[in-house]
Amino acid sequence: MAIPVHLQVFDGPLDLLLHLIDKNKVDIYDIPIALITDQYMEYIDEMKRQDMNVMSEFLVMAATLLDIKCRMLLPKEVNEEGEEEDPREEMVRQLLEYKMYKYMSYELKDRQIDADRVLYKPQTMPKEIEEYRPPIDYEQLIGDMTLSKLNGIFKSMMRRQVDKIDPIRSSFGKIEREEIDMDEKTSYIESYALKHRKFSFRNLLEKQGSRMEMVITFLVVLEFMKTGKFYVQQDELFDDILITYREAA
Amino acid sequence: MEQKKLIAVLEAVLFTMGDSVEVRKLMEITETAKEEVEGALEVLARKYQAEESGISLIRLENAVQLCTKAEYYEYLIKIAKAPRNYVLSDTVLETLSIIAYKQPVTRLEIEKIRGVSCDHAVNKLVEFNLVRELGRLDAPGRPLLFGTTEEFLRCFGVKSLEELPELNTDQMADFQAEAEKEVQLKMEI
Amino acid sequence: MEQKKLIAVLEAVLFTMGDSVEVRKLMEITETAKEEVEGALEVLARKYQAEESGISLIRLENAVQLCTKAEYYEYLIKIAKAPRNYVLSDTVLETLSIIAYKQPVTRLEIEKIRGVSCDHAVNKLVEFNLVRELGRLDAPGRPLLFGTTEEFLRCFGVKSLEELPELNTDQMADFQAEAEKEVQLKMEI
Repeated sequence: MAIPVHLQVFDGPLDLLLHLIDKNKVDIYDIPIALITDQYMEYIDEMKRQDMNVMSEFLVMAATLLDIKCRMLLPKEVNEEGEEEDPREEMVRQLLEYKMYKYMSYELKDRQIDADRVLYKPQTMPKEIEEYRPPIDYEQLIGDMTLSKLNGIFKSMMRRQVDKIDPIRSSFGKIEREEIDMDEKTSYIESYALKHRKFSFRNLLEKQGSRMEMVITFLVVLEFMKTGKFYVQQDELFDDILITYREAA
Repeated sequence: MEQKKLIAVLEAVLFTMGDSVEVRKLMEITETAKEEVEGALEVLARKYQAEESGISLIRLENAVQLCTKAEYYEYLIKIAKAPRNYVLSDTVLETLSIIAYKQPVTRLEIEKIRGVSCDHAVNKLVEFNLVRELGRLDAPGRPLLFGTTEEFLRCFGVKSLEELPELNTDQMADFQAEAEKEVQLKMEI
Repeated sequence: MEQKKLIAVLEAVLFTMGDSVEVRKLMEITETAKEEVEGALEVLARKYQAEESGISLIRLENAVQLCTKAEYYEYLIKIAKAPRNYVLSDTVLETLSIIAYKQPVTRLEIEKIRGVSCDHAVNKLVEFNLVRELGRLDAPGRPLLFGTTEEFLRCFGVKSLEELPELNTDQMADFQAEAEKEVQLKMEI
């Protein structure tokens, strides 16, 4: 039975980074990138089983850390003003900003505890007055809104919803498994070769229905080349490939 | 408990309850004898009698309650009568347009389109009487269905919902076709 | 209107409404200039500061509201319903603090600072009525802008957004000094 290991949960990659910096008692402005990167990667390793959605954000940071680590090993880059650039600069800025808001959130928490001790009063309108239902000034409420403007709002919203869908990934559609029998394909190609003796690779591919079938055909041709059954020849780059069947081999 | 503190506690309790509170209950909360509570209530009542106070302490059998002095009702009436000058925020308008064109519609469907919670906007629209509950959808959780009101038709100068045609099925089909052309995918809008 | 009467009217209105009332509204119903209303509110606030008073006047941006004094919480809680206590996780609090200090702010900006998606946190905050949509940014995709609500001010005992605990350059310098003091390892890559 596997022993469940409880990892400390971090609120995103910056949170983890701050924790590591804090744990190692190092200066945020002078982060020992190599050390922190190693520890960071170690943590991610242990996290592997977690939700991939969460992981991706940690991985982006890992890539950034490794990039910085690489750049630290290279000669220092110099900017337009001739100053040496520290590859860590951008990350330090981001970390400090995050740290600031994290700190403010503790401050807010303290205030909330104090403010929670204050109570309010429900509305107690005398009965005589309660009967006056405040009228709504519709003319003012609607303003210069018209039906066609409302329609425009709806349209732009529907468009936004369409835009939100990632056009690349959503067009992948469903990946279906296609069953192609390798042996069947091999004997088919061999009989085709026997019949034609000398034939064009393109013609052979054109007879294949799906992309998967083409891939298999290509693999079979490669296999026959290796065993010497096929002799292939191409006169020019991107030209058609001529295949000759060699029985004796 | 010191009397000053006792008075303050009683005021805080009566204020936050709004309603009447039994003297016995006040004794319990403050762990104080009846005479002391009664004494403190008297001081409190006298304090409110001052001209510059708008509230007063009234006695009801064995209970006490804070209430507004009747002479200031006219100002409360002014507040109650004042037409509320609200405007429809972007958020509320967007929600209204979804309800208008997709009714009957549930909160969940609205949230799917807008990508954010819509409770506040829907409540506002119901309060403005532009939107009303139409019943419940026969689905798990029996969610409420919303639609527009007669007031909505009046406000937008529409005679009936059929007159809202522009963006019904045709337009939706257009969007869908457009979207499909763009991203080559089938989508349910 | 005589100041004593004005004070009484304001007290009566604030007491009755329970909720926050805008100063502008108070000026309207009393037909009084801003300075006079503000002056009367100040007198009222001072009156409540007295030891024997259990309530106090708080400011929320351009509105005022009556509430109980925090020191009587123990007594009140024996009888009154506990105030809505939002339990905000660290994630949600961090998101809230970013919204509070950077408003109006889009989700994308929040995500850039936190390095993680913030949809869930923002939705929770909108649900708690601590954050609201302020409109849309005039940029591609017209992203929603978020800001804090009056409930936020109440919930965190802040009078106005300007009163938020400041985080200035000094504090940043402190962070730095702190960090430097802690450095025990000097490591070369």
